[in-house]
Amino acid sequence: MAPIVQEQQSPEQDTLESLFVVDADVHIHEDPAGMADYAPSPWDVALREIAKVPERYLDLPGMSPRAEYRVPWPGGSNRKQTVDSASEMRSGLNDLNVDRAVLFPDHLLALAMVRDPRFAVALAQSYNAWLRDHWLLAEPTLKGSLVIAPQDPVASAEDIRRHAGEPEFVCVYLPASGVRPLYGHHVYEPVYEAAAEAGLPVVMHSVEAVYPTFPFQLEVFQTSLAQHAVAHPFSMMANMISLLETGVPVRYPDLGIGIMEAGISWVPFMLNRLDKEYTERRREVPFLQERPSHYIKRWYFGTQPIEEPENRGDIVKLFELFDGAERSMFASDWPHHDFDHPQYVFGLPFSPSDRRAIMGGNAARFFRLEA
Amino acid sequence: MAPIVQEQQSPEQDTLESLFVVDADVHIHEDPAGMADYAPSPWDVALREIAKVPERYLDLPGMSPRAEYRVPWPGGSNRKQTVDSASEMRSGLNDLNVDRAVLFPDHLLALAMVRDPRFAVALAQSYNAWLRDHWLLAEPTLKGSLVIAPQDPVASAEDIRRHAGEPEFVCVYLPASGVRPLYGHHVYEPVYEAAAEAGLPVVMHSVEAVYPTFPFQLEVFQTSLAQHAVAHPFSMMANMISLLETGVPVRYPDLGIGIMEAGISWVPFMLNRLDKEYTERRREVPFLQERPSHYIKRWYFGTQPIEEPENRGDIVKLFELFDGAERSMFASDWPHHDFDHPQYVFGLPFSPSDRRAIMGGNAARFFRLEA
Amino acid sequence: MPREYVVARTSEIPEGSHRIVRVGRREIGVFNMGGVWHAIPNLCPHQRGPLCEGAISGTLGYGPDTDWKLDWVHEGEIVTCPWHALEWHVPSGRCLAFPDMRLRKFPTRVDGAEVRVIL
Amino acid sequence: MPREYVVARTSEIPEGSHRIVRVGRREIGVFNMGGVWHAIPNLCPHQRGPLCEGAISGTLGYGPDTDWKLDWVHEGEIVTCPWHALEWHVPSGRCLAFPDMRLRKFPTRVDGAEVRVIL
Repeated sequence: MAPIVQEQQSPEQDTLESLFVVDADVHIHEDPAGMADYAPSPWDVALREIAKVPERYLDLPGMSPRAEYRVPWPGGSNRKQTVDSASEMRSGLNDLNVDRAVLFPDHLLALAMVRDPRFAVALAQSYNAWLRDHWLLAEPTLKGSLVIAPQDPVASAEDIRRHAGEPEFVCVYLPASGVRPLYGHHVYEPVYEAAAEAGLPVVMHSVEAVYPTFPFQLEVFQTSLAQHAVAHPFSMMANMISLLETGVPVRYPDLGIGIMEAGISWVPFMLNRLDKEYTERRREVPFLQERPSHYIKRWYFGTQPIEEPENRGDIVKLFELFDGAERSMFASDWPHHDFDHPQYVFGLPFSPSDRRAIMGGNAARFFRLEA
Repeated sequence: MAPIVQEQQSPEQDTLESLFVVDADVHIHEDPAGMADYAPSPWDVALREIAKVPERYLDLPGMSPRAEYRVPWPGGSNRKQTVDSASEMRSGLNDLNVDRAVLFPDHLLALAMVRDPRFAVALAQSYNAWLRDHWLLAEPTLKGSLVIAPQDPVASAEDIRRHAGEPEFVCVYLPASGVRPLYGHHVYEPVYEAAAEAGLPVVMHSVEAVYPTFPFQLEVFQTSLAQHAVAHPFSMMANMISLLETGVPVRYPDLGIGIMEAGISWVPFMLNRLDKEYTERRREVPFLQERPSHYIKRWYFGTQPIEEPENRGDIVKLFELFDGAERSMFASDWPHHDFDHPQYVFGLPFSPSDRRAIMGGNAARFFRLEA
Repeated sequence: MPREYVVARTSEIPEGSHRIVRVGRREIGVFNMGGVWHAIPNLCPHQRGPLCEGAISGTLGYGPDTDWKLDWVHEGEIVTCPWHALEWHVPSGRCLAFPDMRLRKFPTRVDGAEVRVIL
Repeated sequence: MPREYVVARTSEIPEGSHRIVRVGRREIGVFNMGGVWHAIPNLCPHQRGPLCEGAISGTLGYGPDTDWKLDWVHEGEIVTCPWHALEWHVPSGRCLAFPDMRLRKFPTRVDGAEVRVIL
């Protein structure tokens, strides 16, 4: 596929407005009643019941299990942090100068924690069909991530195959918060087979949750600052290690692997730490034909929440430590509480060509987007 | 205190042999029968009973609780990985060109997982007295870390005060593997008070363990490569965050804080991640007068297991990202399986003055060693 | 040469409220805090979010000002940026998280029933 | 100009064993692997550990050589450095973890009852 960002005469002249910007991670808000129209009986009845419940941010009893025990002080952000329609999303993204965006769910971020596997599958399947009809077909600049229910990898593989030909979907979404076993386990083989067959990369994305415990007990902390600091990155590290220790990237060499919403400053740590362990413990992963970092350097990483060091040059150093300029994809996480405005990443001291890759080119390659 | 490494005319001429090398983390092997002589009744009886049990590496039933389920393939390292006397340690360190070393335990790395708090206290107290008499007084180039039993912070504080005047001890050791609650919790206040009063820094050090689960369930992984990759760093990150979220460094501004055996590549991640969270969640940690990274940049870090990137310059970049040249201390972890020979850290492309600081100067300052 | 602009009538911004006004190309937040007027740019120095669209509240303090005890402080004086929840103390212009960051403050003057901002 | 050094009598290093010999300032590991002789430096290229003091064993393979199945391979041909457990395949000099790392191999020759290494 030809790169969609053509070389210009003066890339130094790029502005956020002129650049092709892909946003690798934005979130839509599910409408349980709308999804009910796509759910098989009796799950449609459950979804209509859920639609009656007053919603809270990322916390909908019956659909996104979550335990939240923050003290309710007054104040804080008063911004609407949900987007309910394709047109509302398009309008919000216009304000951010985003040209293309990949949609992830809100409540279904917690899908792996749903206890009834049949309900989990029904949620995933009805979401995917509803997403396609109400968002992706409505607004072609929005692309879909096809959610799977890790509780039933076989049914999930069937759903991947069902949508495989639809250009509206650009990746398979593996919900990571609370997933057991981790995504390297052999039970997920059908999912990787189907994704590889469909030519769709897989993308892992977590969410903060206190219970159930994965991959650590977040209730050991007293503050959301502490919990949220590790919730996403630890989940991504645990699943990254899991994929490597069972050789998923070896068995599926053409399968793209992406990681969202964990920032990037932990990636050099993982590369170096795993390579060091590998020196001593290669026998445990004899299928690796190269050191672990060589595999991870083929993965793609959403930038959000992008780190904000006092010295912005530190970000460039961090990118250099994992070849991030070739593998990082701007992501805003719009409209969530900790979304990143593209202006910040755009303004970091990257070279013009690295900037263009990070703001759009890498994502276009990873998701096989057309301009 | 004057720096103990005096400026030389040609620091470029430093060799490992000529340099003053402090090893911030080496491990001695406990002798339960020897410790029994220092234990109050009836714990002396228990220690003599333990002394009858055939030992395994870091796994002594009754003293260092651990679950180990590795497949026993033939081969692997055949080196002796325990040191049983001060003279054996001095001889091993001579081969490594180490001038001064800080001693940490073997089995008592797992002390926080001992279930009976009275036994835990007896182990800590008898270890400290035995360590002083049999190691520290025998070989003055070896310095002690005074282990505490987190199961009883009040008794631990008493033991710190008991040894406070003894120059043989240069820090208080907080065993981190399996500790509940994390070290930021207010129950540990007596320990920090006593350590600050004694002018001793506190040092956290973890160990790999599968059960009990802290701060994550390591049984989610199938390989030791995976478990060991995160066991130490996740434990250190969890406790680092815990200390910050409750303001320990604010309440004890003069208390030195050190971290061992987790490598250094995760430190830039923590700095940047916590600062980012702080932007949004300062209210939860209103006692912080500065951003979290400013506190962490005053902590000290043992280098072992030092990362070994393909491009050794990456290490220098990693150090730059957390002011590591001023705060890192060479540590070998001798004689454990993943010990680092000082030649590697010495040979990294640091400036001569940074090299001297990392190989000895920083540790001399942190532990208040004299030349 | 500084100039005074009439931005509102006092009755339009009762005590405890604020509004965003436009002066030329500038958006300015005008706050009536217990009868004391403050004017700041509607632009968060952190990432240029629309600061003055944020909620007004107090916040949690714990430091030299509160005798090192947890306390609810600055009631009615804190504006929180709707973008990333960074807190600002409007009377002093101080950023609570990052002491090195300050808001620009425009002088105000009340003339009869008119609130004026000096730019 | 290469030179041959007598380093041992064949009877001193039975099949399946090895020993470390000194030639000038060099320490060399001499291995008798099923009647085939190998000589390598007693120095691990990783961090200069005393490689030839390590244990001899087989190891776990899983790749193109084992038809992508887990298998116990190279029995008696792997030496593991006692320092950091890095595995080396003595006959080929290959590092199992890092394919770009190789051991130097010295030619050997058996002359009657004498094992000779050519340096």
